[in-house]
Amino acid sequence: MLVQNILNGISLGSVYALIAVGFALIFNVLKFSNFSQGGVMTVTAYAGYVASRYLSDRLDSLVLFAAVLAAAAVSGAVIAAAVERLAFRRLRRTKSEPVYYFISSITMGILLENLITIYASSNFYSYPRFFATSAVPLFGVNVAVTDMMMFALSIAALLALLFILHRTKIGLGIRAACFDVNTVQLMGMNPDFLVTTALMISGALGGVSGVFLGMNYTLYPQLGQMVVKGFVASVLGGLGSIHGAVIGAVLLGILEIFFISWVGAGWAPVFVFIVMLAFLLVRPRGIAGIIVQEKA
Amino acid sequence: MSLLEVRNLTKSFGGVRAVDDFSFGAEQGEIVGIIGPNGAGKTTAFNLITGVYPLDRGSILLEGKELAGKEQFEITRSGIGRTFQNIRLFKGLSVLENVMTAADPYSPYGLFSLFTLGAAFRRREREVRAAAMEYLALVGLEKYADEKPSNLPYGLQRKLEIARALATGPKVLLLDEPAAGLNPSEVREFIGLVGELRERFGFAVLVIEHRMEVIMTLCSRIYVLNFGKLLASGTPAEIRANHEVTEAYIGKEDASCSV
Amino acid sequence: MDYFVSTVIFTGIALIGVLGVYLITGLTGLFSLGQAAFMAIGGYVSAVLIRNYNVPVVPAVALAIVAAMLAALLVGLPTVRLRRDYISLVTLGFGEAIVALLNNSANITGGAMGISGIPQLTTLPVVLVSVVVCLALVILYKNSKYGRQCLALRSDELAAKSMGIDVYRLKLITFLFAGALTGYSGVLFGFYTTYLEPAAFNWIISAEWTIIVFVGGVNSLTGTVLATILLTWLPEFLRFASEWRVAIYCVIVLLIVNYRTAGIMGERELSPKTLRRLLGRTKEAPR
Amino acid sequence: MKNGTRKWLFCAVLVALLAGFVGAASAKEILIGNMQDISGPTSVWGNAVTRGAEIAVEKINAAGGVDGAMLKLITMDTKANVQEAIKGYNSLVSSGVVAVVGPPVSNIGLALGPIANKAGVPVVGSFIDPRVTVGEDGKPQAAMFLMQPSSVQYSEIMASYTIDVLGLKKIGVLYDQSNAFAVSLMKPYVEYIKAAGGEIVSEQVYTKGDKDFKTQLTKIKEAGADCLYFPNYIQEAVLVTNQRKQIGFDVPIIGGLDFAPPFASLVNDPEAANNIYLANNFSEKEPQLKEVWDVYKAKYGENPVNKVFLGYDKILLIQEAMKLAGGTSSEHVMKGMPVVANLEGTTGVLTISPDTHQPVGLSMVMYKIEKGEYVELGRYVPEKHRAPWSK
Repeated sequence: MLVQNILNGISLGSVYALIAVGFALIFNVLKFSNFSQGGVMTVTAYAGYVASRYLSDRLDSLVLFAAVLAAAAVSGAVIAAAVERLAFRRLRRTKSEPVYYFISSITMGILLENLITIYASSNFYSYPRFFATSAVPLFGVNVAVTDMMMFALSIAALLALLFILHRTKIGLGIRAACFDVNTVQLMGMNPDFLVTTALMISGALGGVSGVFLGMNYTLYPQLGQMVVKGFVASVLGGLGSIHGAVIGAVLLGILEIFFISWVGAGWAPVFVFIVMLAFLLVRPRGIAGIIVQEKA
Repeated sequence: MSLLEVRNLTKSFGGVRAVDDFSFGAEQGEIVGIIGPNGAGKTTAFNLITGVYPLDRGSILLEGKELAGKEQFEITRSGIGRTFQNIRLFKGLSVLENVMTAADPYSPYGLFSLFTLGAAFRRREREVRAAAMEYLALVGLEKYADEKPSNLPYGLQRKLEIARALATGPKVLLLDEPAAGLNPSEVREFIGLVGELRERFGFAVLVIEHRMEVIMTLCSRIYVLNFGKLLASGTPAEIRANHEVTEAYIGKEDASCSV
Repeated sequence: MDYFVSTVIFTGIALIGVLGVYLITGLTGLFSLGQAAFMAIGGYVSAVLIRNYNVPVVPAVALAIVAAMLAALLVGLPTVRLRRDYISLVTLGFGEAIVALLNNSANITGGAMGISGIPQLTTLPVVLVSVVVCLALVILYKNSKYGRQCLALRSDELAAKSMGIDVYRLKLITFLFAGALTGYSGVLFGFYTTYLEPAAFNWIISAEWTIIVFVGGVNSLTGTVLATILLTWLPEFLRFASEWRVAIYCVIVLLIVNYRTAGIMGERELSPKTLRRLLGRTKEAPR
Repeated sequence: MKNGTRKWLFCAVLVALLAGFVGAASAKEILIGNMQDISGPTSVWGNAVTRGAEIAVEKINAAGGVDGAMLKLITMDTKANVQEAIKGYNSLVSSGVVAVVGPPVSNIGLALGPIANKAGVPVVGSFIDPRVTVGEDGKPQAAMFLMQPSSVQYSEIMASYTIDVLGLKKIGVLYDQSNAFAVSLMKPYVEYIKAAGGEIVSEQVYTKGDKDFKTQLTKIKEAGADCLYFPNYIQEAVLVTNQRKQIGFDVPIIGGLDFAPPFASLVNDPEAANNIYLANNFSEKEPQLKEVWDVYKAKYGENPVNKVFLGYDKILLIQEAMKLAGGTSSEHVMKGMPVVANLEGTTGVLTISPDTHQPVGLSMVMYKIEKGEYVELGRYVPEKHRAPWSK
């Protein structure tokens, strides 16, 4: 039971992690929590579904799966770029406070969710099965194949992201933008380009998580409301910290599963809230956040 | 006993000693200058005195009472007012309201009096408004009372910061580079203003400034900081004659050129 | 006519709730994603007291408001010292916890199936009087030392502390006042719909209220009131658009937030002075 | 923005305001309201009910309407939200509808009850919570009518089938504690099972938004349940079915209406979508469906789901009530509804009880899902539901 709980927690946490990493990335650059990510995830989940429908006659299961992931990631990047153009670009031009981005992004998320409701909701959809077996025994308990894939891919996506951040020029720019988006101009980089790229990366991550959510939980327009969990995880992890977000997500997943097991799902949100509050009081900067000392 | 006595002020940020064992004092009615190259720890010293950062070590005595360890707002209410190096006015409020806000913490009325439009509330609002107008008049801003601070020119914003600090009722007034960005005639006007205010309120003034004109005219005592440490202290004449001080300044300029 | 009246009543109820958000977000610059939870507390406490314990209306309403304030104290005490970004997280978690609590106490609250059969006590005059009173209280608050200090803390917390403002206490007082207002709007809501269910009080409602405050104008109370009226009536006019309704609503909000960042009213208030300025056209509105 | 522009904007808003209040019904039409979730979380059902109702209206109008007047459907979005529903209902009343087709969401029915009783415009819905149609005083809510088995009737059908037909006595229950639909289907089921000598070996809950039920399923498995009762929405039904297989828990699932098509195709795994029992409102093979089925398929190019037929029957009920009361006003519908008897609908033979405003003796069609295929087991109604006056 204990092993099963931990494994279940990790699998749930890895879903949260992909969302939380997107939050952390954007928080670094624009200093707000990007709630439009939920809408992006929903749209990409449907985009991945369309791709799977179109490709299922032509491709084999694993190749098909890779192709669907790629399609969703690309569509996620494109939508995120569009979101940047429509909801954030002008706010950056007018140097607005982060709260406006927050409002703009929440509204954008609701808009995307509703567009999907309009175009796709008269039916239920679900992804084709990509893998023949659905669960394998591990440490004496059953582990779902999709859960393992999800965990592996979360790790892979995270490593890819860390590579981009630390080994490429655009990554350097994103890290430099932690202090001020406009300082990257000094490095000969266009801030528009930088912000768009950061959003596209997070959109692509959203695409991958969208497909996973869709595979695991079927497709429905409110799929993206899971974004709240990603938000919680990213704050617990320390605002703007990428690896903190992952740790926060996995911890949140394990915490939820344990409380469901101990006190039941009904009381779990109450206990999660209490633990969260206690944690923030002890460590207000989150797991891996840095203390930002305000200068007078 | 001095009005303000600061002993062994020490603060490190991640291994760097920003302020290192700095002791100084100020008497009633005295104007004390703190100078030093950029990064010498002058503003940090102000932030430590006003409680923005907690001290690593040291003590801050105002009229013999310990301030170290108190909350920022408590320190202000005990009688330490300040201005900021980078002007920090309240954007959402009018010029008058900016000053009123600094007097508000002393308003005794509560929510009950407010919601019942009680006499305490109405009287105090009138008083605060009148007092704030008076402070504005002192710095010559009364005709801008209803403007938003962001609409004022830079020099006037500096004056507004001073008016706002006055409204907190300080015994010691901390001015952090109050003349930065002012033109020569504004600087002369400013020097006159500080002198007048000192006469009128009798408080001690600590001033950080790079404009030597300001320091040398106003201050009776000057402390020179370098790399967080006290380099020298004395009257303007003594400081002017001190070689170490001039070296510290020139040295800094050399360093900045070699980057 | 019923349609008109019910829309006016809902607008009034929403307005009182939004006033709470205005205090927290517009005036003080904090984000609460759990404000709807206070509404739930107000509604449920009054409904349960009246239905299950036969408490007379006035004490029931008073107790409901006190309960909402106690909840605000519970959330506020530990959070006012945290960084601003965390307040939205803690309030979000609090909102979820309250909904879970309501679902779990089925023998008192009816759980997910809700409480039905609450007496319909909210009428148009009740709502109108409530709105006027609440609005008056908030106007007084804004134009007193409290409001000034809140605005100061919103624009620069560090400088506010340096002006002797006890920001933690101030945040807590504002939080309590907002909790009371939102709680009261929940009371009115329950007494109008005669039915309460936990699902109606999720974070989306809190987010929508925050959006209203921003559409109205950063710290303009007039703007908040206007935006509440506009944005609660807008969906009614968009009914012809059927399933496109919410989408169009979002687009309008996006346009306002992006192209008129200061909101409808910016920082201006409707006062005799601004009215004169507007009518006399003595001065172009500053951009 | 210049002041001039502002004035124009103001005028535009005013015009829009006025336009909102204009728009009355023309003479030769009978307006029927339709309140459904068009943009919220249950919009899938809302759209299905609306399409079904539209098909019924078109059919009636093609046959000459009611008393020579054409029916016209006005659809209002409820956003699955009580507040929106109240505004929508009042708006429909203002525009002069004589009856309202209600949504398949009980919460809205509960909130509408008192308001509809006062306004006197009846609501015919598929809110399965019995409190919608019967008030706390035990008297029927004057303006509220149900047209499918109530949650009590439905869960008793399922409970009776579990224990009386399948002979399963050790039952595990898993339901969404935050969902009124699920809770209302759980309580009467548990009561029936206990009264009939069965045992609830484990009762587990989850809340809205939860996606991982393996922990709860494992507990039920460990409690030694020989079947799982799971009355929930389709998405969760898919998740539970898949996760049941993942943890190797292979007892039968006794499910709600939501296991009806397209459920099995969503699971997409014949190994997982197996050994599941459910009751649907109708059988796809039943002849009375064919006409609607064909019209729907021709119009939308897909197979109709059960909510389409609910929508269709709601219009039939309103028409029948008008016929019985001999008029087309809302008073006539109110008068006619409680006396509807033996009306051949698509979902069965409808007889409304004047005491409960709920249908009486409505049977359900039992199904078993085997390897992803629906196998029909015939109509079923427990002994205690049979009313003497129904067929």
